[in-house]
Amino acid sequence: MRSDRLSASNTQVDTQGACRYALRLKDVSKTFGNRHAVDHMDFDLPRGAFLSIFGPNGAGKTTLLRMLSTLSRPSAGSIELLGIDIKEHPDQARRHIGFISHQSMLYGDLSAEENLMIAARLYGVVHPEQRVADMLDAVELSHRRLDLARTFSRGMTQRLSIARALINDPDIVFLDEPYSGLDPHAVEVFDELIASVRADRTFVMVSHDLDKGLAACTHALVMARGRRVYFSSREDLDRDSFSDLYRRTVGMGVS
Amino acid sequence: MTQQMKRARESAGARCDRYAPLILGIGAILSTLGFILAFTLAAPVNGAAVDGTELIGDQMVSNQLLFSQKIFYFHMPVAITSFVAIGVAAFYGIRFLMTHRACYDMRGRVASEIALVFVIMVMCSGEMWERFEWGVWWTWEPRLTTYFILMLLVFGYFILRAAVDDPERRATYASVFSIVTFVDVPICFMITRLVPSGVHPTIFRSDSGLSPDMLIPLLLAMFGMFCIAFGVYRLRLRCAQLDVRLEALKERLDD
Amino acid sequence: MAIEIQTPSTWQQYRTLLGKDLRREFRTREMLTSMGMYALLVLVVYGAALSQTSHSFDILQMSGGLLWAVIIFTSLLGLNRSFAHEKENGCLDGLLLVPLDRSVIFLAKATSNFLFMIVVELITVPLFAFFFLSTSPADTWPLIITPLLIGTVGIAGIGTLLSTITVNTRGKDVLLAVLFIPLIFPLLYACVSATTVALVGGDVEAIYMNALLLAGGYDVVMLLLSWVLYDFVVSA
Amino acid sequence: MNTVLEQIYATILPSAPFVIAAYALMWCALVVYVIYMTVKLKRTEAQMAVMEESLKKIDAEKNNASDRA
Repeated sequence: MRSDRLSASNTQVDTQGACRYALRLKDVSKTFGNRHAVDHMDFDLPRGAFLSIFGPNGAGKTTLLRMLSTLSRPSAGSIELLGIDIKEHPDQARRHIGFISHQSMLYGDLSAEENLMIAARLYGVVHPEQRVADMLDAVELSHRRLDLARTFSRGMTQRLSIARALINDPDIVFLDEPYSGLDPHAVEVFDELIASVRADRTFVMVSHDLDKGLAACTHALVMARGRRVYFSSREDLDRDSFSDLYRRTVGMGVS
Repeated sequence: MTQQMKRARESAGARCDRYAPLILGIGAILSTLGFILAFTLAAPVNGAAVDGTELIGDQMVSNQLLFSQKIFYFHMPVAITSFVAIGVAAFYGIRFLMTHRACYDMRGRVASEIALVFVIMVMCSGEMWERFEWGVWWTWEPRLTTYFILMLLVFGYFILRAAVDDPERRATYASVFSIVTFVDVPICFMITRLVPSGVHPTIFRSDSGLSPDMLIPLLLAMFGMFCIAFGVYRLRLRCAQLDVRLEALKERLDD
Repeated sequence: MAIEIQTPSTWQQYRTLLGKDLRREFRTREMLTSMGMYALLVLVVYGAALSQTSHSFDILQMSGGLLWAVIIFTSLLGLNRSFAHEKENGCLDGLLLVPLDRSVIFLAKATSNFLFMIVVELITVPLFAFFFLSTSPADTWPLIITPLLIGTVGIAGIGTLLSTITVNTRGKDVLLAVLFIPLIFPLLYACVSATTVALVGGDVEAIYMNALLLAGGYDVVMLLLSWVLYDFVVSA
Repeated sequence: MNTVLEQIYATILPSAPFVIAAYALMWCALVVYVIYMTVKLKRTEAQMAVMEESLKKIDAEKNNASDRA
């Protein structure tokens, strides 16, 4: 659906090297008092990868995701997103970010088209009407574009929230447990939609669903109590040792 | 935070804590001294004129000697100390917003606790003095209303802290509120004085014309109150730090 | 098709956010009806309170205070609701993800609250006069417009900051009142004094101007403070 | 005491209880706060004692576990 590179007017893409990595985390931690939500997290995620983050409840997955997507500030360490240091230039980083959460982030009392128009204008899309129409076609909701978002079914709301998240043509998309509350059919549609918008975007997904997460991902990260327990790309990840490691950390529900 | 910076901070804390009981002692001595002098050295304030003059001691006295004014010698210092405590709480609020470190939030909370105690003391003494001066339990007189509003604001501060669960969010909201309180109080102080309340003009009591012999007990009591406030603050802070260390131990013991 | 993105000016983002609030309000009219009804109900309570007074008792003297009591409590209701729908589907996070200066959200939300309150005041003030002011007020009564405006600006400003704080806390309506009323007391004190003088016809130059200057000062200080602190509050 | 002196000192006696009450209340407020602080401190110490116990228990277990090994 997206053929060539984003021609954003003032993105400074640093030297080719830095640009090779979508995410570079150095010693990132989020602590408050003696509570370490995320503890010295380091990893580099190449561009175009699909990272799945696993871990028991309270392991700090969502905190990490919120830090990567500039929703909350890390207490220490540095995060480089597409070559942009999040602490120095959060606004520049935000232009390349899309966020799909189990919450739809849509205004129930506004129509689908109005929701997308607002998002498009806020991001500064030059031809918002055209962009909104394209996005609605992509998620097959153009026939419902005048209906209020409140009247949509769970699957349709999820599709509209994908459209909203991709309105600014982001290079990196964060997914926060997108499958929660979706029936199997809606999950299927969701996967197919994500695959269609894959292009060379980077995805980072937090999910409780092991096989769904593993199926889609090119890199896997397991977290427990804020620390990185396992991180590797899909190729050198053998399934059984990973699943028993997963059972040991997540199965015990250690939090 | 590097090791020796941490140790420096710890030692500064330790040194303050070692002096805390000493300063508390000095404060107690100073304020009792001020208390005694207030009743012996300071001449009572002249009240309403009396028809006739009498020779008392070496002066010709021709008006009532107001005894109730003696409350002033503790009322004023306590009031100023409470305002200084609010200032300290706001200072730590700003420090927290800049650094997002839990230790500043704790200091802000303890400073607000001290402020609450001193505001209650101001209200009690002000109420008694005013009860005798005007013979009525409550009038919307500028001074009393200002301190009543200050008391409500500090109550609001603690109600707000109780209503938020997430520690970082609670700390941010509490810091912002203490800064707004610190700015709001002088405005309230000024507006209740300068705005003649519509129909009936306010009576201006200039009680700040102090003769030297009145000034000495006042200053003694003032410094005494400052020392007491600092001593109690350090003590309360050590209790709070003990609680935090206990929580950390408890967590480590759980797993 | 690559899309072209051009960083929008703050004014455009402000207009979009304000447009969102107003469009949402015209469609549901939820805020205006609830605030309007609430103001009417407070007037009914006043009716019960003031109707039994003997005729010698002149309501005009305290009309300023009564009017501002209605405005304060109605605005409390409005402020509470103003952020309710932002938090419903996590739309606030959606706004935080957009590359904009967070204080624009404050400005847009404060303006929309201000506009809703002005509309409710346009209904309540005439109704209040109609119900309670048997004796005709002094000829300087049109002057009450300025304290109403200055007061509503202050209420919208500091109210938006506090409602952002209380929207994700437990027991949020009570908490907003607990935090809001002590903070707004100076402004209330000055505006009531100005309104009473305008209605009762006291010495306008001295008291009225004095009170308005102080209320204006309060507004400027508090709006600046809210503008600066808003980024910390909304992204907490 | 002639009438003038009486008038001069007229306010002393009636105002005495209020002055005393003022200082007493202020002193009480401080004392109540100190009591509140000591109560909290005692509760913390009690929890500390509980912690030390459980720690001793764990060490005891570790020792006899290491003896058996």
